[in-house]
Amino acid sequence: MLFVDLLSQGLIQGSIYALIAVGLTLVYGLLRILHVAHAGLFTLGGYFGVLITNQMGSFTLALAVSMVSVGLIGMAIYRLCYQPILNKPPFVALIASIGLFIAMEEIFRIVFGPFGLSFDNPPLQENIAVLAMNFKAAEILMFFGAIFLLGGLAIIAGKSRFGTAWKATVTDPEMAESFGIDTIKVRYVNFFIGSALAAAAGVMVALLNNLVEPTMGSVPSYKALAIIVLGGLGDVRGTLIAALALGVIEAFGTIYLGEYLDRDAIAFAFLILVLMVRPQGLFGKAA
Amino acid sequence: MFGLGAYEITLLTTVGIAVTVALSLNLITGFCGQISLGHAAFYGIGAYCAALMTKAGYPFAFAVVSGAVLSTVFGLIVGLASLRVRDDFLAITTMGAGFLFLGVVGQWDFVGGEMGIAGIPDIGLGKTAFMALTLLIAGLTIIYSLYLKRSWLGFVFDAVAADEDTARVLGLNVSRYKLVAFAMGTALAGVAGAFYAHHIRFIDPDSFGFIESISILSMVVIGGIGSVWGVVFAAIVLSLLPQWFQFIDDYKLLVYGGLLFVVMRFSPGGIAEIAQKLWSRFRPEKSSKMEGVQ
Amino acid sequence: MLQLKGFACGYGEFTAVDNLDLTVEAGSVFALMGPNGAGKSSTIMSIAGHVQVSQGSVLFDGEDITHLPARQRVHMGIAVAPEGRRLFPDLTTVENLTIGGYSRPKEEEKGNRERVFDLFPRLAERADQFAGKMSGGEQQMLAIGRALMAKPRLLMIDEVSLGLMPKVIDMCYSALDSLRSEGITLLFVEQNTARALEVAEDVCVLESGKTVWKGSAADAKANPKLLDAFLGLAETTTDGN
Amino acid sequence: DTVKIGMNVPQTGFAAADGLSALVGAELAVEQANAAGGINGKMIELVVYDDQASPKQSVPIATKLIEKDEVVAAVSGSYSGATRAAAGIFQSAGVPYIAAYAVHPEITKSGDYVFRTSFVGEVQGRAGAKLAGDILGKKRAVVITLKNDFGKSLAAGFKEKAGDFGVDVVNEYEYSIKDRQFGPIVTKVKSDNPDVIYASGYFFTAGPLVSQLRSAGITAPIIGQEGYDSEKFIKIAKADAEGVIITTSLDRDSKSAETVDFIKAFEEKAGYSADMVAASGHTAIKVLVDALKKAGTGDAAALRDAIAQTNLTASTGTISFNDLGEVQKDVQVQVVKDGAWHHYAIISDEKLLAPPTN
Amino acid sequence: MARLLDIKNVTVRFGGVTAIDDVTFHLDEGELLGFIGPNGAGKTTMMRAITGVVTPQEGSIQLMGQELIGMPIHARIRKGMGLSQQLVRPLHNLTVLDNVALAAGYRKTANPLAALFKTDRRAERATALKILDRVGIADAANAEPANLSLGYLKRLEVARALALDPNVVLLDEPLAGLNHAEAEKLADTIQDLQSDNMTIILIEHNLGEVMRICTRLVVQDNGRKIGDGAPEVVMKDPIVRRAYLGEEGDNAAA
Ligand SMILES: Nc1ncnc2c1ncn2[C@@H]1O[C@H](COP(=O)(O)OP(=O)(O)OP(=O)(O)O)[C@@H](O)[C@H]1O
Ligand SMILES: Nc1ncnc2c1ncn2[C@@H]1O[C@H](COP(=O)(O)OP(=O)(O)OP(=O)(O)O)[C@@H](O)[C@H]1O
Ligand SMILES: [Mg+2]
Ligand SMILES: [Mg+2]
Repeated sequence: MLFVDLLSQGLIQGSIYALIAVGLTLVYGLLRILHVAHAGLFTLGGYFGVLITNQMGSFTLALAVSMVSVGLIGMAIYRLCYQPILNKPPFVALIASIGLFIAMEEIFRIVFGPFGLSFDNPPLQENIAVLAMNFKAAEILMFFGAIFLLGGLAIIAGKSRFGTAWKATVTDPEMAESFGIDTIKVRYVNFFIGSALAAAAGVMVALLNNLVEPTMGSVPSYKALAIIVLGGLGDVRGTLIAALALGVIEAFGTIYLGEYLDRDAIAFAFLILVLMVRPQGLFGKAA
Repeated sequence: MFGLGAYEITLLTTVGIAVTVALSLNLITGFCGQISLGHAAFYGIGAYCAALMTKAGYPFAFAVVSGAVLSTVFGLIVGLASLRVRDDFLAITTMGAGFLFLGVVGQWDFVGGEMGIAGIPDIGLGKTAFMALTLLIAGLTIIYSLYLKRSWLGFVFDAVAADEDTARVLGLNVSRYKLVAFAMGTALAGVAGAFYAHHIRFIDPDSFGFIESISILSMVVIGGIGSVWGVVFAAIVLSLLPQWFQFIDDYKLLVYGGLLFVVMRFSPGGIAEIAQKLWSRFRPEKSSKMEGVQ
Repeated sequence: MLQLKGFACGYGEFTAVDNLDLTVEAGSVFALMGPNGAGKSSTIMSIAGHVQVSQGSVLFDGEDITHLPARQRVHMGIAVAPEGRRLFPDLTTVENLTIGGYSRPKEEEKGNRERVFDLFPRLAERADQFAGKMSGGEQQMLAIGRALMAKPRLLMIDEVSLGLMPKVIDMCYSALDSLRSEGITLLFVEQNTARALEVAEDVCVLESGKTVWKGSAADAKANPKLLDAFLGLAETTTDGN
Repeated sequence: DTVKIGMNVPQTGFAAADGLSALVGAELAVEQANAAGGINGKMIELVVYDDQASPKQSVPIATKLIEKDEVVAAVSGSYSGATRAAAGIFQSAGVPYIAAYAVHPEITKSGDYVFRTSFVGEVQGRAGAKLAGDILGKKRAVVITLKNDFGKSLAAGFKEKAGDFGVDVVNEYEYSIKDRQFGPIVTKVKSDNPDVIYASGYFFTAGPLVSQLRSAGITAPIIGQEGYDSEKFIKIAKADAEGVIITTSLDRDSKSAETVDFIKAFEEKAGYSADMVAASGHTAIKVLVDALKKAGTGDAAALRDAIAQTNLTASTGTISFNDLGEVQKDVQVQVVKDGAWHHYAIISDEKLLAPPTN
Repeated sequence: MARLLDIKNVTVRFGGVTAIDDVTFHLDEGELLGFIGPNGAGKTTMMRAITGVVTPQEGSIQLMGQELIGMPIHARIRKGMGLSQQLVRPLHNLTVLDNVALAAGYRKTANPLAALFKTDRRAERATALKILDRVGIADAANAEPANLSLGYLKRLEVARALALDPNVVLLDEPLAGLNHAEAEKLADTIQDLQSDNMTIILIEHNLGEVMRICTRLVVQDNGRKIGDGAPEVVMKDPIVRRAYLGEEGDNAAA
């Protein structure tokens, strides 16, 4: 029973990771940028979710507005920050992104205050019993929402013509243009979807914790990187599975290895082990 | 001495350590092209090892050497990982190594766990001499880096950084060269860590976390990856920045983050690139001799 | 169909091709020739919209496309098989072809692909292989096939026979022949001078970015000095095989 | 001509929330002291630097406060690492230094110029044990420990004395300050079936933790500490916060004029209600001001002695120091009732609460 | 003539594709061996198996009697091999000259410690310049590879291979992308190398030059060896002609 409980807890944590990481994997897949500031968008999504819910009283509306507006901000970040440095060595975008992330966290602190915000009346708090286990409605929504969204995305990326165009844009944008692919549009769409998913994750995490803080993105900023690498970098399906796997590993790890290593160290120990066996990640193509 | 107050001496010591550790990463990432997001761990290993040594009564020199050696041992282990994974995979692997370091040190009572190590002895040189020693080490590191760039070892590093597969086909033992880069870089980081521990005289795992790794990497990238003077300059500026910015207290980190972003956005080659541009503007007739970025 | 007027292109400060005037008639075959570094590839990539035009204009069907984004040129009917192939290495053969036909309606895709497979049966055998893992010659076939998927009216091929074996070169040229009979205009670069002169109607010879000779293929063949000095063909025009 | 008091405090970065409270508390104390005539007629000036809670920053700051600003004494509004590193500098310069709320045991061991106006973790942990065993009468405890100096020392104190009060620690779990999701721990705790939970943390970790424990159906009482001590905790955990009991230094229902005044004045100045950190910042300055009034500003050694002699009622209770410079005061026990902190009990067992002396 | 390279029963499979199927041939000292065959026949794969980029599933590859399989790439190169790759891979952060000079300095780069104590590059650069001149691209010595046209880059590949001062050079389509005169000149250079006592394997589709300069041919098709011998003889073989030239029937003349 404990086993099943831990497994389900791990999967819930994993679905949070998945929602955050998949946007990152989209961005990485397309631009080869380790987009750390993605975690800043995640936090921003959380803030929007809490503020709008508290103002307007509708969580659904808040979720929608947060996803759309953060999606647009993500597009702006691409246009203003990344597009001009796409052809530079990867470190450049990485450091720019980290700088942006630090600045975002500070802006959140200055604008929204250092203590964080909570929902006045957090929705979806009902307990739902599944097979003698108790879950919050929010957790269930989170889990199935993530599976549904990401599963769909994986299918689109894998099978559709747009998915192929997306992959072509990844490897050689110039040639992709030559065959009529609007690579700028592909990138905008990509940033929009990725950032909107991050915002959704932010809203859901804000709800699960009933708290958004300026530093809410600091763990996702690096954990999500680990997940996309584990998943094989740029592979949606791989990211989904890696995220869930990591959630489960952490769940069991905290209980059975907690005495020796902390949660992050457990996650990264797992990551390193996997990479030593499969240097291209779980689902990466062999180099 | 030299009319420096204790405050200036403290800052100069900080600068000396920052220059050393930034150049140590520059050897690995700048020269040899192996990105590391966990460099602070090696800095930390040097610091912990040296602190334990002097606390146990060993002389400082011995502590520095053992810090460097221990750091190198772990550097070689991570170097071995670099033979297996590349590029962004390597970046994240090294980041993971950094978190493993934190996890282990934080859990290990022998090294103080989360409490860290306090009461690291004064090595008895006095602040001024300690500063001078730190600056001497930094100076030697600069000279060594400059020399390395000119040597055939640096030449091979260039090739490995550009394209490992091609380097192999040119008969270069890429694995061994990468390990050498990791060994040299982590040894120097260990030395810098030993000095850090005896400068601040209190260390805890947080001092060597992801943020520290990132700020070291920022020095390298902002300076201009692979350049020596650019990195030195960036290390000086970035390590002093928090103190200079005291007057804008609340906006300090905002400005810092913004600065990282703006430099990368508008001068991706870092300070070295800016300097090179200025140089060629003022000396248009001569081809610029400044070392620069590719 | 295609016209370059006072055309110059280059990379930043550097001018790769200067003051080039050239007209490709609809339905004709035009060969761009010249030694290494002459600027042939630059010209092609510039017409495709990837190398910056610094002077003059590019007209297609009388329309000025000098500053048109590359993406829109394919819709006008220009497709390119560039130097170095520039395939999408982690896409499969079929996926590469899909991208080639991205500007066409989806329904056409299957039929067009079959045509390419008829032309290069080897590609059908390698349908699900990643392009990056294919042999040099297979990649060249795929590059040409990919361009054909766009159903272009002007097809530009840089170094048609590069890395192809004689048998495939023959196939390729006979394919080009049949394309021409379908009314497709061809602009290509070819190092195999003899071959090029055999197929082309008009020729332009570049060297170091300058136009050194322009005219019909027949005139070129009859001009031993030209052949010798710029096209590296000694008086006897042996056919490479 | 002013009397300068230095302060290092995290204004940016991850610890900025506590830094803000501590700073506003300290500023309030300075304003109040100045309004009351300053130090023998001289106004007090607070010289503040942002240390980002990092030892690397606090060392040059300490040097600067001592050498450039020539402060007569200084206060730390920062966390342990930064405070511990700075303490050594103040000690060797012979400038008195008071830690407002940093818990690291080594801080006061830097020397005789270094004091602390808050409990060391162990002391509060012991109070927690008494609360669990003696006051609540519970037998089976699970300890959930925040994995940093604060949580670790609390847990150590709790476990040290738990047996004395008949409490059996059946299991201990650790989490990191970055965690907000405790699913696995909660699951395991549930299967441990304890009758009391001793969980260390700050309001931002404790809020979600308590909430998740409750929604898993765990009803055992939860004991927290001063890290919980903020309105924010209740805002986060909402109804789940009800009944949570903590050990702290601030009594919301206190009749003491000092405390009542402080709570009111702080809310006016800050725009949000006082928390433990704010009260600690306030207290540290008050202690300093009191000593300065007695000893004057001329002589550091005299000032140090005056601090050591402190016997003063502040917002966090009656303060006096032992030989090591550790505070001796009662522990307040507060409970969440009807969405607010209220008095629950007071623990004033001097032997149990004796701070370390070496 | 001494046996230099001995390739026995080599098989290379990539997943379901058998790129080389049980191929055996050898290379004698001083030979200029033309290695030809249709596209996708497995020629490049054979080059990679010899240099160690791919590992054959079966078979043995011996250089001067020493087994190469299992040996890392760089070690094989240092046994006296030079490789010019079909797809050009210049080192983009070095000038053309330094690309070649680095190869020419192979003695200085044998181990890192030795490399650390040497700084002088003049001799290697002089050698490099000579080699660049030999392949006809000395005018681009100070250029950055990113700015070069394909024809130049192909010759840079060859120059780098030669700079290693090898006993055996493996040239994978060095003439592709060169025009007639340029190809002929480079082919002459390759022939000169042979007279300088270098042993050469040349992969080429430019049959005219192959027939002109090669002393022996090995023909591979679909991973199998289908011909081995004197060029004129091999090219008369109807199987070879059919596979390679696409001629029907056996009566076509060479
Ligand atoms: N990306 C680039 N940046 C700068 N200069 C370039 C670039 N590409 C080519 N060049 C230069 O432009 C000139 C023309 O090159 P181009 O590739 O067009 O020649 P080409 O005629 O196609 O030669 P080849 O037969 O070797 O392919 C050359 O001098 C070359 O060095
Ligand atoms: N890494 C790989 N994975 C899968 N298949 C491969 C791989 N490398 C080569 N192949 C296949 O093996 C066959 C032989 O390829 P190879 O590159 O050796 O041919 P080649 O003889 O050099 O041809 P070309 O003359 O066209 O260059 C080809 O069909 C190719 O698709
Ligand atoms: Mg070209
Ligand atoms: Mg080949």
